[in-house]
Amino acid sequence: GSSNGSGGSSAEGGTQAAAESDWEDVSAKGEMTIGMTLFAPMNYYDENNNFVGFDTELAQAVGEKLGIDINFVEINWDSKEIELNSKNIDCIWNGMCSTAERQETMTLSAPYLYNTQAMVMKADREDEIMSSVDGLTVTAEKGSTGEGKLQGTIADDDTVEVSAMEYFANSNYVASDSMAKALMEVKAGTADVALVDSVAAYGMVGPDTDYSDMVINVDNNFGLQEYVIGFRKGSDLEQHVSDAIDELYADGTVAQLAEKYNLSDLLIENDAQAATEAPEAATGDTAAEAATAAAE
Amino acid sequence: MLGANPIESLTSGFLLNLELFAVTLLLALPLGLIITFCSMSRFKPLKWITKVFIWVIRGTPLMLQLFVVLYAPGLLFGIPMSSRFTAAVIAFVINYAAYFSEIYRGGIESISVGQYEAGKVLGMTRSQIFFKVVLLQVVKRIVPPMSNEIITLTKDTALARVIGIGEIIMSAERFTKMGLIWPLFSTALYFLVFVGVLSLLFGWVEKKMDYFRV
Amino acid sequence: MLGANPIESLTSGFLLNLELFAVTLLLALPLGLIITFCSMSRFKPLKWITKVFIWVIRGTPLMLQLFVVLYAPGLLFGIPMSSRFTAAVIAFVINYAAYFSEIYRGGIESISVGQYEAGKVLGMTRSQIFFKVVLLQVVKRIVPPMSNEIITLTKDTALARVIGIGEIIMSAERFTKMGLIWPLFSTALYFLVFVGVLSLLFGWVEKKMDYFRV
Amino acid sequence: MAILEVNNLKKNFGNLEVLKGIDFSLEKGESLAMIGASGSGKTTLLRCLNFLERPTSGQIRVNEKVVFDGADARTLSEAEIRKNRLHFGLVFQSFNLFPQYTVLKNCTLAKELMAKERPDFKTNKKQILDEIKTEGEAVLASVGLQEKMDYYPHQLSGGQQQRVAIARALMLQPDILCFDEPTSALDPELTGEVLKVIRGLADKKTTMVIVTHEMQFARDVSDKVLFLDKGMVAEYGSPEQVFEHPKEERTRQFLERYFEQ
Amino acid sequence: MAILEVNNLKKNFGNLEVLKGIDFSLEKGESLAMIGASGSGKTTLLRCLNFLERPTSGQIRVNEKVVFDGADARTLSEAEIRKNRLHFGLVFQSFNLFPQYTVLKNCTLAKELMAKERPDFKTNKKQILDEIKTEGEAVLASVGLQEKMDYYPHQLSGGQQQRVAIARALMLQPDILCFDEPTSALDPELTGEVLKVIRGLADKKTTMVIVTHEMQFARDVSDKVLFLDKGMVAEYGSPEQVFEHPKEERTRQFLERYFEQ
Ligand SMILES: Nc1ncnc2c1ncn2[C@@H]1O[C@H](COP(=O)(O)OP(=O)(O)OP(=O)(O)O)[C@@H](O)[C@H]1O
Ligand SMILES: Nc1ncnc2c1ncn2[C@@H]1O[C@H](COP(=O)(O)OP(=O)(O)OP(=O)(O)O)[C@@H](O)[C@H]1O
Ligand SMILES: [Mg+2]
Ligand SMILES: [Mg+2]
Repeated sequence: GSSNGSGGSSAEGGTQAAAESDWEDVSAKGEMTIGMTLFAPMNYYDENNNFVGFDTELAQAVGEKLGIDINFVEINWDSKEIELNSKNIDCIWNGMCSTAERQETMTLSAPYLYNTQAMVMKADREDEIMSSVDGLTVTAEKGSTGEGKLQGTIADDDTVEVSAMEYFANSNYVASDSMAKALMEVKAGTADVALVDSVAAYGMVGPDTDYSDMVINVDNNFGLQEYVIGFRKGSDLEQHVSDAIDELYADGTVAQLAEKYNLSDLLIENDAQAATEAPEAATGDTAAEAATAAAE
Repeated sequence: MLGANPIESLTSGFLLNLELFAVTLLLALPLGLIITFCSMSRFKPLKWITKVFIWVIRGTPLMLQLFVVLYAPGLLFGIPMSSRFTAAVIAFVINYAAYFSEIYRGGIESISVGQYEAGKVLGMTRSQIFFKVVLLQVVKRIVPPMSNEIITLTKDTALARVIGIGEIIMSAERFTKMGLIWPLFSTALYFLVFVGVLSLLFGWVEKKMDYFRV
Repeated sequence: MLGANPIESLTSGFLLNLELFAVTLLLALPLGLIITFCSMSRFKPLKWITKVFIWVIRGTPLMLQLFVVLYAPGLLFGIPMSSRFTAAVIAFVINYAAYFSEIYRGGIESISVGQYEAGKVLGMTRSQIFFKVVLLQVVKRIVPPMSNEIITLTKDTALARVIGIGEIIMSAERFTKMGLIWPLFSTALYFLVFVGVLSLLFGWVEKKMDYFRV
Repeated sequence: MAILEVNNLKKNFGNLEVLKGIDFSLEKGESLAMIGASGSGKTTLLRCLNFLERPTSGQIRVNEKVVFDGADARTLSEAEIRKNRLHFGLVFQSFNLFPQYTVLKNCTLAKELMAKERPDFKTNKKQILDEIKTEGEAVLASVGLQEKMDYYPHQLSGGQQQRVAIARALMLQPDILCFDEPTSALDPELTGEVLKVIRGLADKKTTMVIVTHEMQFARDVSDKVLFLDKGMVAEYGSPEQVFEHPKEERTRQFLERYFEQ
Repeated sequence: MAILEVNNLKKNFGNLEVLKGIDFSLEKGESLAMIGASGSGKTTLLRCLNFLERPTSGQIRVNEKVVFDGADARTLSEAEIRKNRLHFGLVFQSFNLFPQYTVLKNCTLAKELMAKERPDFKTNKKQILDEIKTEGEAVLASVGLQEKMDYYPHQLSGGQQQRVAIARALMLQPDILCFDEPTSALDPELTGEVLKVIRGLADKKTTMVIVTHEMQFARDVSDKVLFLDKGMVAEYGSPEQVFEHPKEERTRQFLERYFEQ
């Protein structure tokens, strides 16, 4: 089903992709290509230069269940949709938030982790900035959830306590090339505050880094997002991956991984249980606190 | 901004490219001349500092220079860049002034010493010789390499996106995110048309100066 | 938290730049010559098609060409590029071959017709004239513009990051994400050193050919 | 027996008739001086003889053998032309030495390339190349340049360069050696040495066609003088005839301009 | 009364002594032909007179006024040099016309620039410029180029270009007009017209210093001949003296080379 309303060649590409079976392609090749960017704790290299991370290990476990190899490729995050459509990758699995737009343009898996938006700023200006952001410059990665929230292209849902668009209504917005650049902007002073994924932020800002003079503030609950896996629109691959994930939930692997990466509090239970448990977990306060706890 | 017509959005993105293009030219053309004079100076230290400066600028990617100009003031001195467009302009102007200066130098050095001497024996002053005799001949000589460089500048303006200038390719990528792919590829047309116009313009200038031979 | 040693990581990133640089040169140098012959062909349609091709390649940003090569096969024909390094190589080779071809053409056209005629009246064949008489003179003439272009290629390899080639600047950005800023700026040194080495090399080649004058 | 016969040779560039039917012949050992105003077609005629231009019509015979016939397709083929061209040698106004080769190599290159086509080249390679080298040295000595053998062209004066060009042409032992204003690109002081070499060739009975503006030299060195005017042979005869008793008014006018100073 | 007096003029380039103490003088209206082998220092001497090279020592006097004195700092200043330079005009071997200006503008440019410094320029602008233009036309007519006034240099033949260069130098009415091999860059056919113009100037008693390799011309046109040998005046006298009865052996040898052809 191509309800994405895109025109021209992309529509044809989409239709074509859906017409064939991605699963057949992938199983024939014996390999699934996952597009990602490097960031802790989802996909990164550890001290020993091993490629690890929650998403990394979960994807590898899925690969084992499906009997296929997993091929991770580092992509330009700006190009992820076109990477999918041009079949250079089979899915995006990299702590990607579910948004209305992505629901339109991709087939998404069930959500597996919660995420929140965090404000990152210089520690010595935290009080000043938290008291008012009027007239200040806020940055976010272009195309990110943070940008969507700031610009109102991602509508606020009922998990939102503070509307980012209203909160930053009197601030100047600038887009950054990447999340890393967003933090660099704050460090360099070209922006006063960055609005970024809290999960990623905790992976970047810490005592041993050049950002040790910066703090992550999650006092404002700008809403709760869900991490999902993105597939080509209409792809049958989603079903197979989701089935494998269900099994991994069932045998406890998912919980173990969440434990390992300190993400247990953000973990979304899988479909059957989620039906009853998710709404409870999804109250903003707990999730935001959980995010803080998870990273510390 | 979303929901805007892609053509409108691309066009307004390209206007940013053009603005960067124009401001860079306006400032780099004279700055390049100053750098040329420094690099040809008889005062050795100035000459060498200029040569090293040109070497560093020509030896590193413009992309990095953009990062340095935008971030270094804040990182090193705690004085952040006030605007990223300014940062882009500074990086582009420095980069292109270095390239232009080498072209100018080549042009000036290619003028035969006989032209200067002819001016001298006719009692002209140094500045009369430069402005009345040499300048136009230099201009004629540098038009071809300058047109190449200026056409490269057109395309390089797309690099400004790495510091978040919402130029045409960045504008196009917003549509890519919405699943609309053609805007990205159609940016090529904007560049082709503009480069085409520039080529015609430079061809016309070259023709204008065909009335004499150097 | 930090993984590999930044120096190691930058170095292995730069090896990718160098690989792309070397493969591009290896393929674009001969391809450029073929394009030159096409653009100088007496068969008009071939000549014009080649000219348009060169115009399009020179009129659009390399960044866009990278996107087109990587994505167009998958988008249009459903056959994705097998490797993004291959895609980068294809885009770079096409782009640089077009530029090289124009330099070659300039070099060939600058050889005086007298050299060909001298070969002819001495009973040489066309290929003898090309290889024994003209070639080295052309090489001598194109060394300066080619060195410029090749130095530009060095820096352009950094552009490959836009299609996710983990070259040095992309490697450096991994550290930026982990909160380590200096690697990004220190990439400049890699470029400066390599460009410095290239400049010395080309200087040496120019000197080697100083034994004769064209 | 005429070594060179040119019959009714015509050459047009587009609509411009440059040669309008040239007839002349040359005996073996004779040297012909060709004079005429700028644009009269002297260079074009030499270029036709050397197959650098294809005549529009007419015939060229060398040793009674037709080397060019506007009406015979065979003499027009690339391969035939390459062969027939070797009957002629040409020394250019602007020397056209090969800048990347030494003086000696400039002289031997063409002969070496030809030798490579000989069947016995592989086996006798060293001997053949040595012979060519010795020959090159000899011919350079004959123009007084044995000491400059290992120099590159740009290291020589114009006069020396032109003498190398003459040696290079002599190496292939052409039946007829052609010169197109061999001294006009030289400083006046340097023309003497080149003219001396050409005079030496004349003394050795080399068959030559010399286009020149040096009237005094033309008169001294040539056996025949051909005055070309607007693409036609206006006057042809011995130097005495042409210089002392020109039949045509236009020859007289032309010569006056040179001798008035 | 000597219009030009050169006393013990020396010029070194680093360790190379090019002029080793030149003495000569020239009367108003005389023309001096300077001859000598390549490298003997003729060009250097002319360039010293025109302040394109600064002599190492010695004196130059024009009309009894010292315009250069190696021992007097005043005559070495930039401003003085610019003023004194105007006593001399120089016609270069390679013309050095300004390619971007018409023939007329080439002649008038320098004078126009000087006129701008006159206090009355603003008020009488049009009249002054018209006068200069008329003057330019007249001087061009005097070299036979009134019809080429609006051409650009590259549209002219070499001989015509050199005549423009002469006209350009004449515009500033120098006391002494210098020529450095004015015809050596020209086709032989075109030298005549330039030599004719110079001869015309001699007839009009223009004071001139002419470096030339055209011995015949030097002999005909000059009142004095100076033979420069290795940076020294080897022979100086009337043309008859120098050409017919040279005192020095080296003069004889030098002349022989020219007249042997
Ligand atoms: N390739 C060409 N195409 C068109 N016209 C040509 C070409 N070559 C020569 N001509 C014309 O042919 C005529 C004769 O030229 P040519 O060079 O033979 O004269 P020339 O007698 O050698 O003159 P000069 O003494 O100046 O060398 C001239 O009008 C010239 O413009
Ligand atoms: N700028 C310079 N620096 C060093 N040496 C020079 C310079 N100009 C001339 N010379 C040397 O001075 C000597 C005289 O040169 P000059 O040009 O005056 O000779 P010339 O008599 O004009 O010769 P020609 O007849 O070849 O023009 C030569 O040995 C020359 O190499
Ligand atoms: Mg000719
Ligand atoms: Mg001289």
